[in-house]
Amino acid sequence: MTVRVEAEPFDLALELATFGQGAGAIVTFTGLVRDLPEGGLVYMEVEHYPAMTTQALEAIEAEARTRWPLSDCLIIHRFGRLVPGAQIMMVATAAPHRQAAFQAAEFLMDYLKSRAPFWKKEVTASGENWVESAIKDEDALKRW
Amino acid sequence: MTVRVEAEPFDLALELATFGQGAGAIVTFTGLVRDLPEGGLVYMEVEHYPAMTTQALEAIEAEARTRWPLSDCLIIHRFGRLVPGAQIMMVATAAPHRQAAFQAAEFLMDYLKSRAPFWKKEVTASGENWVESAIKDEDALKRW
Amino acid sequence: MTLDLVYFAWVRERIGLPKERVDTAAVTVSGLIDQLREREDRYALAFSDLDAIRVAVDQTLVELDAPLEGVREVAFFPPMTGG
Amino acid sequence: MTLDLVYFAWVRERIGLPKERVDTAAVTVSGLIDQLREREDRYALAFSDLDAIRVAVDQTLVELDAPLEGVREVAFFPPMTGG
Repeated sequence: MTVRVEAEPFDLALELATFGQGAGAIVTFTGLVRDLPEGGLVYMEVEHYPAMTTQALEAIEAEARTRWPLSDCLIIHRFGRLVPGAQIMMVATAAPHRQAAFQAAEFLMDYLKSRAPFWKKEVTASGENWVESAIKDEDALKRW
Repeated sequence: MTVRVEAEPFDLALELATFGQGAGAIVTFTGLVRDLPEGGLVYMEVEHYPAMTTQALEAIEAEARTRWPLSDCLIIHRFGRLVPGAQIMMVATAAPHRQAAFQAAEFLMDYLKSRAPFWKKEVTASGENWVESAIKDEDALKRW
Repeated sequence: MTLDLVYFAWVRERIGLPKERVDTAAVTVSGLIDQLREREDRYALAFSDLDAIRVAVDQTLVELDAPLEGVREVAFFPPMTGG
Repeated sequence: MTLDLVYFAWVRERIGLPKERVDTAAVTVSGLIDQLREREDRYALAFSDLDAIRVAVDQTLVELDAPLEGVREVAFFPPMTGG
């Protein structure tokens, strides 16, 4: 069970090499920086609240583990300047069966989207824009 | 968009190295051979129907692509003798947003569980047992 | 009509063959199964519970009442357990 | 009471500071926000729409009416956009 908040890129293969041994099902989610619909994204700046971030992610992970029989769980979230195509974050879940692994991964994503202290700013040649939270992201929590 | 049916192990890292470029969200599912609850699994034998398997998987993948805006999609399923801990299969989906990537991956899994021509036999020191399909696997199709 | 029959998993094991060629006058998959059942006990055993039998004609899943006209290959197997 | 205040994202940019220490007699987060709004326009701007403000006290998310007794650090920021 691991939570990491870091500036460096992560290596999904390396993270999974020893992940979830003995499990029947492993689900991973990787979030990547997309260019803007109109193009022109120079980079995305991910800011976080260092004193709070790790414990917030650990709380979300602990909640997932009370709900599903996870044999392993991993959350990595990056911060700093991330160019288009770069990894932003990943979660991985390991469970005996696919339903638990899928549901736990979706739960982790829904919660860290709206409950972990990260903020994203899009920087283009012509200016900056803080990404606004989506109402659907808040609504996504209601299903759990 | 790739479907592969093969005896050899796959390398998740290698498969993902060029997967889903330009997407915002990538989901992977990996299925692994678990030991029996009472232990003692020597190997699992995965049998398939070669003339049908690839086209059945391609049909499932094509259906997923009509339902979600997938920029990339991968299905690999192994056959033959697989020891405990070995990979059985994987799917990967790439989409602009996480909901589509998760739903498409779950859809692929639900359908290939009950609609792709694979059968599993568990072999122990004391005998053999064909894995029975679970009613819940058939029920899982009803949500789509 | 001559058909190629293929069997998988415990259907194959019960019948004792992975495939065979048969001549049949059956019009549907069900009729073909009735014909096979009458051949030998091993076929009767393999087809004793039709709820546990799945069928593909020319590599496409069909129901038991599917017609055989124009079909070349019929596959019989238990419910699939992929993934 | 002395509190450490920390600001993130556009709250930080509008106020122009990442953190500061304030003395307050406020009993709740809301009272503290009222006090800050009266200090300068940049605070009034940052806190002009409280629906867009989230608060953590001592690194735990709370509602705006949360009490400040025993609190050391209060963080103000927009709705989070992780993942």
